[in-house]
Amino acid sequence: MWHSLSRIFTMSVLVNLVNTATSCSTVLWRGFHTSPACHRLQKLSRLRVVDNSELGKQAMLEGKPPRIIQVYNKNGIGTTGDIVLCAIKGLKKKGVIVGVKAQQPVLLPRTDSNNVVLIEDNGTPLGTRIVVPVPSCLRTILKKKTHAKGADYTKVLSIATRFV
Amino acid sequence: MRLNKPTPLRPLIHYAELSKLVSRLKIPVHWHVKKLRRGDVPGPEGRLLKLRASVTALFKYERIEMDYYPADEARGYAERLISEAVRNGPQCPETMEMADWWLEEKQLVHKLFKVLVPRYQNYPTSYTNFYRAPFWYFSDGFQPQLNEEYPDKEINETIPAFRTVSYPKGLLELKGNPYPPIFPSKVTNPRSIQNVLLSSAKDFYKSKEGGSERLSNAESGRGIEFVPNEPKSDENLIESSK
Amino acid sequence: MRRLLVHQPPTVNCLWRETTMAALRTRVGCLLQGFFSSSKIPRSSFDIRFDGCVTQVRFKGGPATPRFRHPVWHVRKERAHYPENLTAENKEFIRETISQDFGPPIVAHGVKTYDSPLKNIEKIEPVQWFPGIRRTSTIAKKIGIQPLWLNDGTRVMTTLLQIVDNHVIKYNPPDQVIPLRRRHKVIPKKVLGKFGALIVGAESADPQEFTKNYCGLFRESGLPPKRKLARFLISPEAVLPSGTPLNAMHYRVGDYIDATGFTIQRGFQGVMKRWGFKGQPATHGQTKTHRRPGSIGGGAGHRVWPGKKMPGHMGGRHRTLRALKILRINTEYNVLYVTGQNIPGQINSYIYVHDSLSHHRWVKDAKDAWPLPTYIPTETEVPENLYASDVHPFDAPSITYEIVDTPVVRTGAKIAKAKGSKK
Amino acid sequence: MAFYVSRLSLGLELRRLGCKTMRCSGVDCRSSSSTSTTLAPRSLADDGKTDKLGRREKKNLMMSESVDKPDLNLRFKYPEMFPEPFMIWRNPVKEKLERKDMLARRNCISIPEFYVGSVLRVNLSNIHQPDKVSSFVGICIERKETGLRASITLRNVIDNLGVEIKLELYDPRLLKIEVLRLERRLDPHLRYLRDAPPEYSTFPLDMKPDINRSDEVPLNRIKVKLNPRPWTENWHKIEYKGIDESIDDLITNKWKARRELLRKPWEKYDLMKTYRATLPEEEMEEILTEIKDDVEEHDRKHSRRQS
Amino acid sequence: MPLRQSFHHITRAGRWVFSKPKNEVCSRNFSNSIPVLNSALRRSSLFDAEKEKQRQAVGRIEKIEVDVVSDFGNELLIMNKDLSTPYDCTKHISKFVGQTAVVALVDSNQPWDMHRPLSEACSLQFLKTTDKNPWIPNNVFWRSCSFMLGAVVTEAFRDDISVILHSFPSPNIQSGSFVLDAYIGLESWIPAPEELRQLSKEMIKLSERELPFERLSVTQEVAEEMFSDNPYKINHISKIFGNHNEVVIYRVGNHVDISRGPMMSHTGLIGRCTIASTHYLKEDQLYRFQGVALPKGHKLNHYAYGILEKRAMLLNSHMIPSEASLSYEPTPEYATEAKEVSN
Repeated sequence: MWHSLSRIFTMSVLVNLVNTATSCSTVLWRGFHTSPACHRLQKLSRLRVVDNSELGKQAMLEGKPPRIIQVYNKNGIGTTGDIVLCAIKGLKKKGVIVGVKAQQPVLLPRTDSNNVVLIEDNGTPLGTRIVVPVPSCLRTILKKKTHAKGADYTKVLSIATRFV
Repeated sequence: MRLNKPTPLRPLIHYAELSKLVSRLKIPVHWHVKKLRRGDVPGPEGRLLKLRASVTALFKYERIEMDYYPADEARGYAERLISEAVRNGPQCPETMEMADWWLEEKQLVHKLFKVLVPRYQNYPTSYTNFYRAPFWYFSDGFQPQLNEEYPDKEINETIPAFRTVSYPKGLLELKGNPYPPIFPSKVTNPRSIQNVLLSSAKDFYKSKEGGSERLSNAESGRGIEFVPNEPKSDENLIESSK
Repeated sequence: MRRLLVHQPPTVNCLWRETTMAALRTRVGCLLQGFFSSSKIPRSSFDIRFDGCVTQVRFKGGPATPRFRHPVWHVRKERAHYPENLTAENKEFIRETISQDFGPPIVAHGVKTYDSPLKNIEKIEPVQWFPGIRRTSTIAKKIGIQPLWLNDGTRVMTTLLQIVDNHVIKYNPPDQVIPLRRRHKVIPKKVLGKFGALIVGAESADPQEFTKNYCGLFRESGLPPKRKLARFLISPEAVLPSGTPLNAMHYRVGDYIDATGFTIQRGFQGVMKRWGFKGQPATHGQTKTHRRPGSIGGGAGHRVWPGKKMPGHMGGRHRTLRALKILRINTEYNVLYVTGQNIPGQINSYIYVHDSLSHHRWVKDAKDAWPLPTYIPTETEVPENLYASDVHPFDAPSITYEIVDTPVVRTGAKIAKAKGSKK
Repeated sequence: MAFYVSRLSLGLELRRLGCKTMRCSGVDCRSSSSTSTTLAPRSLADDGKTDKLGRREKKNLMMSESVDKPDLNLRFKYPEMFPEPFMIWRNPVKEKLERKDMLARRNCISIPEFYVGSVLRVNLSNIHQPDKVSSFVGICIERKETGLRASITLRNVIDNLGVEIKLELYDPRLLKIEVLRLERRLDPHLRYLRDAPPEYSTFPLDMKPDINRSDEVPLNRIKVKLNPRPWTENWHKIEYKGIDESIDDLITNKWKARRELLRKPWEKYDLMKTYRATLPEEEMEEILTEIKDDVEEHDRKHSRRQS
Repeated sequence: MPLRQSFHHITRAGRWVFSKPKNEVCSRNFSNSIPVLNSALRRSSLFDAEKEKQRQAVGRIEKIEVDVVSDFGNELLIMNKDLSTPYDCTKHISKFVGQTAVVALVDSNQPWDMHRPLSEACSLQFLKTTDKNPWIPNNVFWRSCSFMLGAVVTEAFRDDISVILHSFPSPNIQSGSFVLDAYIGLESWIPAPEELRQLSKEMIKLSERELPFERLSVTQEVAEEMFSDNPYKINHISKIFGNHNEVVIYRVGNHVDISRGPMMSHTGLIGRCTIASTHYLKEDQLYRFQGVALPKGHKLNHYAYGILEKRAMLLNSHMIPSEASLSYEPTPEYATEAKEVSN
């Protein structure tokens, strides 16, 4: 099963393709299956790193976005505010999902890409800034997930630039 | 509740289509759509083509007898076509297009706008009548068509014998047609005995003595019992789950 | 294909009889013709003329569906409708007489209730609550589903149950109550003889619609015949005199109810739809087994155990949904707004509304007791809409949130609490 | 049902289709709703038009003409006031009560006139940001459902990320709805903006209201150029008026051939399908007369408050 | 003819299919050898004797032409003078007409009993209650109901209660009930609902026997002999004979009574019948029995019929004997001539 690529990744591939073979529509048809959108964030789903960490930027530029290898919740499907374990450039890094493509309940934002912010195991973000808006419900969710002796996920909120 | 009804499925639309204006039909419209098959054209297109033949025949002959359920469906389309024509007139291009498509013969379009529209201009009721008709049998002169796939005559005689009796028939007609009516006109006779009795009772109770007697009689409560077979206990009643 | 044999007397002189019989005779002829023509027997030898006619009427029938059959002693409700050839004035006169007999209903069926013309209605006295007392239930109509918002902004879907023109028809004391379905359900002994049966009717109708026998059921109560009747088991202490109207104020906002309805007919369904089985894979060598149940047993028993979930007719059964909270009551239209959008039954079908018997929700204390035996109207006017305390009324201003310090939370964070909408 | 013997003594037993079927649940309740939608008990008691059995007198054709009809164009302004036309789910009492609730909510906040394609700013109270009013600006790409469930979807591109929010119009968390640009588009929904370049759905968060106060709402005939595939939906299957023809370059020949097969040219001739999907004009007028006075009063009240 | 016999045997079951022998007028074979048990049987046997006598008096059979007029066309029948009845004419047309016709109309102006022999060439019409103008058949029906009520009342009471019928007034449908006055030797009898229901039941039973109404026109002596035990009738007979020079008597089953007529064809034409109430008329010391009925084929829902029943419970003050005798002469039934036939 091939899962579809995230918007940014697809764009980068397609832009290259368009540049090489202009005005030839048949080229755009790819040989592998792309379902329209992966609305379930599960193992092996690809994510888009939206912080400014070196690791994340490098991975996205190389066209090797991180994949989920574990979702830390009961049902194994990630949504906004879930902590996931990602495989990125041969490393295992944890991340916080800060935007999903799937349908959302009323008043919760839905984004065009599945966004993740990379963090260390203790909750410290790898980057210093999140370049896209994040949903405001993260405040409540991450506070709830933070325990006194565990990781402090609320640090992610402090590097956010804009809440929706 | 009737049990053989189809299961209600959630419709695809969740809101009324407001951009179109239609007049209310004066016939009962069923919520579910009867599927009809046409051999050569599959799907809803074949359904419409099949109904188109019926609607054209109805406009041409003004009274037709056919299978009950297709006739029931065709009735709705005929009503809608007439109500569109009455509503918009021949100047409206969409209505004209509809009439063009639904009526396969050109002269019927003229008939719709020149004959039927004036006829139904201020009609308070529906434009068609629909009745149940008896089944078709061989004895009524009905000959089923031979099936060309099976040139063997014997098969052709046995198969339709079962098929022809199994579907109910309906009679569909445009109101105001030139034929004699199917039922004698239902004029209630005010001189018939029940009407005479009731109207005299009315006069009696309207008069003073009747009104007063009525009250006194109700109080005395003597006379006939109107309740036969009243059950003794509540066992006759519909059970509740508690 | 079902076959129905109809025996008719032979020759008749009347015109219409004759034509009918002729048609029947020829029908038999043609059927036999069709039947025998496939064999090699010459047709002339089977050219039968019938004197005593036996005809077959064949029709296409669907699969047999379970049906509730009334017992033989059940009062017939529907009457045959035939042309009575009455003039319009006489029909009007009959209608007037009906309204004189029963008093005019205030509004046509559905919305407002029929106003009893009786003078000497027994006055209802309030009854003291005690543990285990049961009061009457009501008949409602499921009229639709709509959302309500709570004060903290969450949306709950509610079902609208309209209590349609309910009146008490009759009371049968405990010794006269005959349990129904004795064969299928064992009635516990503690229930037998403990509860009386109160018969409640909903939606007054024209007596001309029903049979005389059915109208006779309502004679003692002085009410017009009702479209729907139901029997509810109540404690003898909570008895109501016949003719008592029941309305939405029988319940209070915040109470919990059970709703019983007749589930939607779905016809013959497979195990996936009927029981929620998973089915089987679409590929990987499956042959014609994608939606089938799989194994239905085996092992030492070599039998199929009773109660095995199998394909069959789905829907069309009485089912109860328990512990539904009343969030709002519209007193003008007698509508209860009840949590849940899965109350059994189609929209516009009848629902029985009981006080909840759910273990956590039944009334355990006198101070929580509902009005017994029913709501007794007082002088004070009841507002049109009654809301439960946690429901946000539509005419209230929008919800805003404010920070409330909560020292209990370990992280020391502050949580939000809804402001506003508190009148 | 009575059986008749035909006068011509043909032995035909013809059964008249009576109106008895009207009562069973599967039959159009529209024709009966003319009596039952006007169920206001108080007004009924006042005007005295009911007879003693509570039946409402049928209005004459002449009578109804003399009563001034409401402006039918208002129906586009309040689309959620019109119930879903699926007849077995309808109940006149429920629709009436729902409209009452909607009007009560409209009394509290102003829900202005807008269409799919208009740009809105909504202010809402957010439980995650208490003591603050969060606001969102975006183009309305979809307007769904009717009654109290009516919802809209707003879309905007913020920091190069497309963000959408679904709102319920009668949600009490909404504080204010402001129309920044009032216009209509060619299609009933604009979900294809998700697969279009971001400039089609980018609006500054501090956008100023820009409404020309003319009588007619302008129709924006812009054609959107889509990104190359993959898409969130198969936009080529249905002919959207608002999608540019360049979509043909984005799909393969095989898809083009299949698109031809998917067309349903007969659908517009299906008169009964149209009828089942719409409400009859008479019923629209009834609803509009019912809500007209309240709605006008609310409009006046909110405009006064703004000025 | 064994086959034909068995055929008859089978077809007995159908009520409308074949006529039963008891329906035939000529098949009544009341033997004189049966001892006279009560006055009713005595009257009946006298009726038989008188009828046989009149039959013998006809003599040579002559033929008359009868033109039967109907909606479906005219038909010319050759019938026997003074023997053939309109009922016999229906046998040449249709069984259905014979079963449903209430009364015949001779020469478009004179109502004629179905079982009364035709005396001269005439045109004939058969009237039903479902006609366009059912005034004649309705009144005939109403009168016949009163007559049948007399038969029922005579039979219904215990043996120790002597029932003496007084009379019944001319039919008045507008009054809401058909009426019979009788002396039953009781003064304070208020019938219980069950008793009234029993009377209604007897009416229905009588109706189901489908007995014909037989008519005879007799002299004063014969009539007085018949009603020798009924002082009221003796009084009436003399007055009637003084005015009309004949006394018309009718018989249903064993019940014989005076009436001007005409009556309906047979008792089976009653579809629905209720005896609603009895009222004691103090001045006359009579009981007035009242009922309401509908002919077969006229259907009415129970509620509408209930209205009629309730009205029939009230005292019908139409021609109470003591009041009527002041203004009408002599007996009520003879007093009012039939109003214009073509009303």
